[in-house]
Amino acid sequence: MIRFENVRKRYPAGREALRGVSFRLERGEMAFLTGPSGAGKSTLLKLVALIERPTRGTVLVASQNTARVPRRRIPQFRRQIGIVFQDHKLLHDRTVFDNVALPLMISSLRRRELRGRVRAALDQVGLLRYENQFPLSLSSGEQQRVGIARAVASRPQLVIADEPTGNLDPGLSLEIMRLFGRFNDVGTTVLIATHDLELISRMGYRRLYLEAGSMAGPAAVPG
Amino acid sequence: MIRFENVRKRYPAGREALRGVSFRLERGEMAFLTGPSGAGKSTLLKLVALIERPTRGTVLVASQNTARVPRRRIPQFRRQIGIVFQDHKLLHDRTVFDNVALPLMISSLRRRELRGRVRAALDQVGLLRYENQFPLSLSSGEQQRVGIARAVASRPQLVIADEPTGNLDPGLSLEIMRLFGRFNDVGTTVLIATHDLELISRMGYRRLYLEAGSMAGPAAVPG
Amino acid sequence: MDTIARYLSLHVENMTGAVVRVADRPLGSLMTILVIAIALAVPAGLRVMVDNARALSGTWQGAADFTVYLEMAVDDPAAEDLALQIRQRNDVERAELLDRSDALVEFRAYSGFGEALDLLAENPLPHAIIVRPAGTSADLDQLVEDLDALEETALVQLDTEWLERLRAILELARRVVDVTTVLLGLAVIVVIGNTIRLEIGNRREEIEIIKLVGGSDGYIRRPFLYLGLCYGVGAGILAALIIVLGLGLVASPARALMELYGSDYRLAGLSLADMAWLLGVGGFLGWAGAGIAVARHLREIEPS
Amino acid sequence: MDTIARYLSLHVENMTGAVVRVADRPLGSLMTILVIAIALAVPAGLRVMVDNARALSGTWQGAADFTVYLEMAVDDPAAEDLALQIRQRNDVERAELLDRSDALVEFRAYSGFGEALDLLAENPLPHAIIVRPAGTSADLDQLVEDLDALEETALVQLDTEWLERLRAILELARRVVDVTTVLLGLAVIVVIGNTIRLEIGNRREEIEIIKLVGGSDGYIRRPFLYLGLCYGVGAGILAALIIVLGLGLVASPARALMELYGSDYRLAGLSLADMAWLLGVGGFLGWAGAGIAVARHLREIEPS
Ligand SMILES: Nc1ncnc2c1ncn2[C@@H]1O[C@H](COP(=O)(O)OP(=O)(O)OP(=O)(O)O)[C@@H](O)[C@H]1O
Ligand SMILES: Nc1ncnc2c1ncn2[C@@H]1O[C@H](COP(=O)(O)OP(=O)(O)OP(=O)(O)O)[C@@H](O)[C@H]1O
Ligand SMILES: [Mg+2]
Ligand SMILES: [Mg+2]
Repeated sequence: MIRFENVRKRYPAGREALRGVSFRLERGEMAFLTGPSGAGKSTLLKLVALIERPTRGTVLVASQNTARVPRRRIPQFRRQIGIVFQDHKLLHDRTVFDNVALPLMISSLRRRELRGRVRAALDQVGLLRYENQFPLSLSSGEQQRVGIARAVASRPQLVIADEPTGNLDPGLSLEIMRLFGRFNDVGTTVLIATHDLELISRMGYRRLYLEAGSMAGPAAVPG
Repeated sequence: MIRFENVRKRYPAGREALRGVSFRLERGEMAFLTGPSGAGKSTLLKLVALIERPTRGTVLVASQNTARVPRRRIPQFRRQIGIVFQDHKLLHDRTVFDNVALPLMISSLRRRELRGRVRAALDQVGLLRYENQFPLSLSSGEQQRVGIARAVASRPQLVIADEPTGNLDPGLSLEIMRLFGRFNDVGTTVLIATHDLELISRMGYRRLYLEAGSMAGPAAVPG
Repeated sequence: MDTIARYLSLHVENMTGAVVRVADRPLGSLMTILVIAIALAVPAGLRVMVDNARALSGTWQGAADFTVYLEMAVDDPAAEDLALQIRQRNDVERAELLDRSDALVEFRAYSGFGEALDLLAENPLPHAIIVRPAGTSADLDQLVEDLDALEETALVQLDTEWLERLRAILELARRVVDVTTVLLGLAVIVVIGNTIRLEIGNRREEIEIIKLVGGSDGYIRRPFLYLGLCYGVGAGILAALIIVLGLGLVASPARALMELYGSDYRLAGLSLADMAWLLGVGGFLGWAGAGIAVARHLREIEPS
Repeated sequence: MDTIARYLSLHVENMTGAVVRVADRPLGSLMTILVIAIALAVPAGLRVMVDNARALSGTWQGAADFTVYLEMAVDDPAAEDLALQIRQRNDVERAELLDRSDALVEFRAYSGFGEALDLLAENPLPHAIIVRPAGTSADLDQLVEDLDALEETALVQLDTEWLERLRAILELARRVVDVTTVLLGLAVIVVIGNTIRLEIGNRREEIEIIKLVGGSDGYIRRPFLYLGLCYGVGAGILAALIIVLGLGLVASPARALMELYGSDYRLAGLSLADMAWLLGVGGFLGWAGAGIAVARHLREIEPS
């Protein structure tokens, strides 16, 4: 599903965030991406979502070489990925329901079906009772869960999440990670960047470890 | 330094975030505020910083009754508090240096002194080399540390922090918490909301536990 | 079929979204609309005034009639004969003999020295023939030359000075209005473009997020275009209102002017067609300004 | 001392900050400035035109001289005597005898029927005295009445019709320009207010953050006021430029008009004082518009 081949990313500022990363995530796999602050985890996820492009090397997502996706095809490309952002990225002037519905509206889903899917997604993160609230009136943990609901509402084949439990208490974190596990069980490929080492050690999925822009340890499976 | 007396907070939406909270934090004390997502931790900190006002009850900060601080005195009131925000709240069009310098500029500090203090604060969070970068080019952990540097640069008598290590790896989290400990050692009062139970159990400061808007356990010291 | 229906429903949704947004911040949007309306109303209003002045100048004097004065010696039958002769020319539409005595009356009425002529001892005027030419101004020169060459003719006088002055004034006014129109038309586009640009800036986060979850450029662009259209059409309506009010304000000095000329000309207001024009132009400029702004600024906003 | 110095340095910092912000997004700011400049330039330019027309109308005819025609029977010495008598009145500034033969020449020159008069058999004109009144128009009525009552007087003619027409036209033009000025002055304030409002919206996050770290309202307000001032002053300068260019565009038909009147009047441009005025008005409106917008919208933004 995801394949990195000797990927390097140097930001305009001159800092090198990734220095030759190669790995492979199979269709239907689920893995955690860990590493210290500034290691390049978010950068790696951004390359998958075509928010950034690699300086060198090849990134393949769902068998498409991202280098060959032109600007105007990016929206279509992104619609097959569900993304959970570190800083939630919710629209503050739309209700929780409308936020979760956004990707479905963009895909012009029929109203009836849209409604069902949005409510199902909200239910899964335990926020159905807040569907008519605005994000600003939610605690940050609640906002984070709205972001997760939005990412999965369109039932994408690939979900990537950047520290989806950074603002959650341990109990809720475990629950959310299990939710991702359930998506994985029904065939979704999942890649999660997280700092919560204790939590993931309990869950036993594959771990990718990044440090200073390089993949280290047994996790690195050269493409 | 902080005293809550039977404080209730009901948001316009009708949800009750705090249901009668009383506690006391002495001058020079340091404490952690914990509790599940949506328990009211952020709300409590907002009441301290006068970002929200209580529906009922009294909040005293540095011997001032916040109910008696009129709107136009709020800026002055806030200048005595260093605040670390859950979502960093950095200005994206100013450099790291200028962000950290902002509270000092507002207090019209002399240029020479300002420079010294900003660089000292950046040094403490290990980001001195990034002083001329813009926040967007930093990883989220790095941004969080810039926020911490800004909160302490003006050497306030009270520092409050909302999940300051939510985006940091365990090693860095410990380091940052120790940094807060050092501020506390020189007399600063510190109140930190956090989910990182494992971490704080290792540090042994006082713990305040919130659940569903009420303070529970031995931490609650009625005013 | 289904796709088209969905596409249409998307459009309707966007359109209502734009209207809702305008209505949502009534004051801010009204301010924007007001500025655009003023920028539309000023040139349109000035144009209405100039058109009025032109129509009025038309009622003051017909075509460029001119007068052929005959020698004092030419008597009545000879004069009538000559008038007939002139009337039969191709380049003459009408030729009328003005009898000596009639001429004096005419002279009194038009010269502005009327009463002074009562002091004259005797009728000092010769017969005159008033000619209305049929052709172009080139033909006119030839006609004048021909008539001047006749032996009965004492003088051919083209009394077009006053008309020429008026035309020159109106020409000048028209030029001023043209400059104003271009300037303010430009202002409309810039105001709308600017408003949309700042609106885009205000919605930067929203745009980023929509791009992140896979919204296409078209999807993002549409509400802004509708917003521009709403601004433009709203401004067109308001502009019509402003012009009606503005004409009311200048109506009284205009009437005073009419009275001076003894004219019963009534100031023409804004016709329904003019109003439709204003709406159309407003809507078009709104759409265009928004389009320019969106094209320029939407690409700049990329999620990071 | 030190506090004042710091306060001043803060101001300077804000001012340069505003200029930097304007210069930072050259196109967007230039657009805003352009709109304001146009809104300033149009009424100012129209005003210059109307002023020119007034000055010109002044050169066409002096004060409201009028003519006293004497009976045909009054001979040269009697006429001269009468002129002297009139000249000595308090309400008369000047009185000049126009000799019968001189009068014919004069009549020819001004009546517009000049050449037609060559056809007259003999001089039909009586002596005339041209009187320039000294007092107000109320005095004038008395004067005319007195002179009309003299037995030598055949007719008193006030030839002010043409001047009155012109004045009426100019009065109308002035009224139109006034309406335009009010409308566009309003537009300037609204444009600036609107721009600052959207600018505030764009900086919502920044404002929230500054409030959170203890920035006072004054601290937040200042850069916006300077920004408004910069827009206004910049627009004033640009407006002067636009007027100069616009006058250039209407100069040629204006010259044609002058020639028609045989006048060597030269179109007056924008004086230095006018330019200073434009800058001042622009700066003031900019500051005021920003102040209004800031007062309205700054309170709305509170951190949450
Ligand atoms: N837009 C950018 N421009 C320049 N440098 C950047 C940019 N984004 C990230 N960087 C740098 O690249 C490095 C890796 O950043 P990244 O955000 O990928 O780290 P991370 O592993 O996600 O860290 P964290 O756990 O703190 O979120 C950091 O040193 C950061 O400063
Ligand atoms: N502005 C608001 N309007 C309405 N309700 C609010 C508002 N802010 C918070 N709430 C509600 O108040 C409750 C407490 O929120 P608060 O942000 O204090 O929780 P928290 O303990 O900080 O949670 P987290 O750990 O997820 O950040 C939540 O149920 C939340 O939905
Ligand atoms: Mg990151
Ligand atoms: Mg919180």
